Amino acid sequence: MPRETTPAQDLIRGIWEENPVLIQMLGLCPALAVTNTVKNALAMSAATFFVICCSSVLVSSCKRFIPREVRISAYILVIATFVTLADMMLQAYAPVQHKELGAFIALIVVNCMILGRQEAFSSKNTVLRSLLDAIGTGIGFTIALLMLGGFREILGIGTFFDIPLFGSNFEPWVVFVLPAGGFLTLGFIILGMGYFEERKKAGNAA
Amino acid sequence: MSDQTLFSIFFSAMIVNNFTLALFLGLCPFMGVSARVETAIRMGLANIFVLVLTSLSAWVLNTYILVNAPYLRIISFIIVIASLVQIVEMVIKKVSPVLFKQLGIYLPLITTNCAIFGLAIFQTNRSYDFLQGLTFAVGAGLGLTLALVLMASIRETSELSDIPAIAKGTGLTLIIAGSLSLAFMGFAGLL
Amino acid sequence: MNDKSSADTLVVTPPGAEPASQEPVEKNVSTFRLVATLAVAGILAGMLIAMVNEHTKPIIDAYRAEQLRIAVYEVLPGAARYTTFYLVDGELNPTLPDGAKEVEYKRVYVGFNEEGGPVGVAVSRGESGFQDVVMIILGFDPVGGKLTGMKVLESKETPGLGDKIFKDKAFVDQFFAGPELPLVSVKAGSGKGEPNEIDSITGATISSKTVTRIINNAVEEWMPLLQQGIPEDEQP
Amino acid sequence: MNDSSIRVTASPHVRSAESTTRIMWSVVYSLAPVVAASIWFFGPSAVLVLLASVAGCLITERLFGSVRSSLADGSAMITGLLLGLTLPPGFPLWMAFLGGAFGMAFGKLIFGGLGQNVFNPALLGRAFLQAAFPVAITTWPSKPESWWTLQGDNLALPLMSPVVDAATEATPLGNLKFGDNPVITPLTDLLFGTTAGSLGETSAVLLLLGGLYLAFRGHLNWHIPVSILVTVYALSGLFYVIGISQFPPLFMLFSGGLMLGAFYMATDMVTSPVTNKGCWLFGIGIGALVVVIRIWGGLPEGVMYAILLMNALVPFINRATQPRKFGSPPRRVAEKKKEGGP
Repeated sequence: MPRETTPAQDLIRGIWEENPVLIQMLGLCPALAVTNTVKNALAMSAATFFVICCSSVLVSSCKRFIPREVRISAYILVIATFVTLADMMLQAYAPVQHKELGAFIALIVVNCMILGRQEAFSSKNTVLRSLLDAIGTGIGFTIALLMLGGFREILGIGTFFDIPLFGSNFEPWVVFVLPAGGFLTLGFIILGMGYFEERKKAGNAA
Repeated sequence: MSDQTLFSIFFSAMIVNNFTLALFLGLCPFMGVSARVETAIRMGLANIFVLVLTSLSAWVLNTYILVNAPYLRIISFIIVIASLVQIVEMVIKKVSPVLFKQLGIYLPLITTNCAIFGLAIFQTNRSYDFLQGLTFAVGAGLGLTLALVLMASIRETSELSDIPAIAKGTGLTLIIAGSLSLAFMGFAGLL
Repeated sequence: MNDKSSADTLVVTPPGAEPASQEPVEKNVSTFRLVATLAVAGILAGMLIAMVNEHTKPIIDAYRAEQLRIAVYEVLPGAARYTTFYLVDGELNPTLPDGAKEVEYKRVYVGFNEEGGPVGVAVSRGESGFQDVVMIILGFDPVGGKLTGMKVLESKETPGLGDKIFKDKAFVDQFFAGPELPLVSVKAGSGKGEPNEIDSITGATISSKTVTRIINNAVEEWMPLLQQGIPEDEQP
Repeated sequence: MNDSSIRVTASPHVRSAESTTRIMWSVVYSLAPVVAASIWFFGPSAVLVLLASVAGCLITERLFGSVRSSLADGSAMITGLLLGLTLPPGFPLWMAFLGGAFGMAFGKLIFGGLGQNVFNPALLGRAFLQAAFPVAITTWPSKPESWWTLQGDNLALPLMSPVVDAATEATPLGNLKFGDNPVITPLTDLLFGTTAGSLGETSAVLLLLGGLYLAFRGHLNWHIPVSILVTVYALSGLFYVIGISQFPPLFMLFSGGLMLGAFYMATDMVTSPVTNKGCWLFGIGIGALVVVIRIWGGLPEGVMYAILLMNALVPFINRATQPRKFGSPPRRVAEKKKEGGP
């Protein structure tokens, strides 16, 4: 059995190198829709983290019993179950955040990132490695959301985690908490990353 | 039942709260399949079709089956949507092989398109009735198509421009999307 | 997007070496087994969800009821308790007909003071604002024709601008100062001191007008019914 | 030079006296009366706001523009001037600068510079400002007593709010739409610009003159402004006559940024359609959107959004109105053949 990656790589890969949002452009819907404040970004990340870890563990431990023909349906079923659980628990224990995130909690089901990890990794690997992979992907997702949420909240509201940063006279750039600001912020981040890539390439060539 | 008029539901879903540009639903095809106008139009039409079917099924589920178990909503919606897409795929394959060839690759993509699932959830949360749900689905579908086609035609023209290296691909697409979203803000309050 | 994600991933095992498909031909899996697997999975999932639901539902319901209670007391200052009346066949009724579903009936919350006299009526109503539906609960006194309070329950109005309809204390306080109905929305500072004027928020005229419009429409809808007499509370 | 008598050069071989630079500078000249009028009406504030937005555009172009783009062609100058003319006189300078920089960077340079952008950079910059600072950009200060006094909050520190307490006035459109005592501003005020409004949108006469000059020189496609103005007049006239709008058609034509938009923004050669048929579609679309947004929208003015939205449609319009190659069959027939028809 060819083993091309070490467990450590499983964990680290998803955090930056294959960051689900910033590199692979997966799970953009939640990444843009609920990141107008850091708090919302964190709540969304936590719910997604829970779903992806549980799904990966369950899928990798049950892969033996799932016939190939219905595997996608089975994964969706697993994911939907955990999303429902996350939804209910958030509603019960963090009702304010639940109200803020609204329907986008339910929409974790169709986050392609989660289904992608099940199909590409958990269905073929051991429980431990699938868990590591899920944790890595989850952390990568969280980092991306916090970057987006931080940028948008700091400029758009003038606060970070509800703590005012600039004093009362700051003029918030409302656009960044609006949908257009979501696209623009992610665009800025991607452009910034592209800029560093180019510099690195230029540096290597020289 | 919601108090909204059909016109305002339609207009809101299509323009003012455009699924893609304001709610970020259906971003995967928006980023992925929006390089050619023809493809974008077909993808949009396939989406409208599935959206309408989804709206119908979600209404049936909500009205007759999930009344006593609303907590099974997410799981039943996603199962119904997944099977629906599968059935549509099979039916189209049988009935019109030409259409199947044209739509073929897009249909499976639709299952994980957040717009479809989002429609079912929003329709439920806003307690739309049968007709309101249908209007919502058509409006949302046309809105998706509009966003896809605009994006595709802009990307097609930009193909020949000297885009700076750092902006090639996703960077430019996101900035265009942001600009479109800014422009669509002009419709705010038009309800 | 699917194909992209799988293509990006390192292939760890070739498909043939998977434990699940050690049989040479996968087509041997019977339809029965496919259906059975999904059915078992579905039943297990359903049971798990139902169990957690049993646990969380009371918490969620209690929270919702508490939120509603707080909102009703907030918009009906002076109320010691309130009773929910449902609109059944054009009449207000504290109970629903047998087998009727609660969500299908419009309702008002009538507030009573310590002595059992009616203080006012609270109703909730949603209409489209600048972005999406704005949901409001408002309290008013049908006899005096005055508003007693207003609270925004749901709104997606522009952050930093339209959301002042519930964040700007000066704007909200106007609704608790007992303005006369129907309300008129005027530009801040240009009012003539009439008792039914509400100063709108600078830069968020539409959102401000939405609030007054919703209140006026709600009052208009319920007033005729309530002027025939506010229902008395049977319980002490 | 080598001694060969035949020179090999790349096309084009026939050069007209027209060049981008020439056209651009004549646009700048045609704006001179409008700029002068805005300074006449609004005093030093107008100068400062215009300078700030021009500086935003020029500096961004210089810093991030590719080698080929240069400041000398005047296009960055025009973007800056046009953006400045759409801003209120009391606008904080740091915001005007930011708008110029945003419009230049993300409306133009990211598409590869001059000639390749999709959205009008000045308007994109303004749309960004409108979304970012909705209150500041709709605050129209009342005229100060002395011409020399600054209007409003030009000098607000970067990132800081302007003080909105200054006395304000509504624009004719805003007043008619949201005012407590809506009045239809008399036509003479609109024509000569004695109303509140953005720097460049108050005097309809001067804008018309500048536009006519450009059209006469052949630097703008007259199809576009004509189709916009005709559509606005006809549509708003219709709605006014059947009584569902309170805006008289002539008021619609001469108020707000319609003249500025129709002559200077919509006609931007890069972001308007190629064919005349396309231009008519484009103009009619802008006109219709202006009327719809002004009458039913959440904002008093819709010219900027109308043009941006139609900008987004231009690639599609160009596709749809592509003239067919001489001698080729009409498109329907061609498509049928492609699908393997008889």
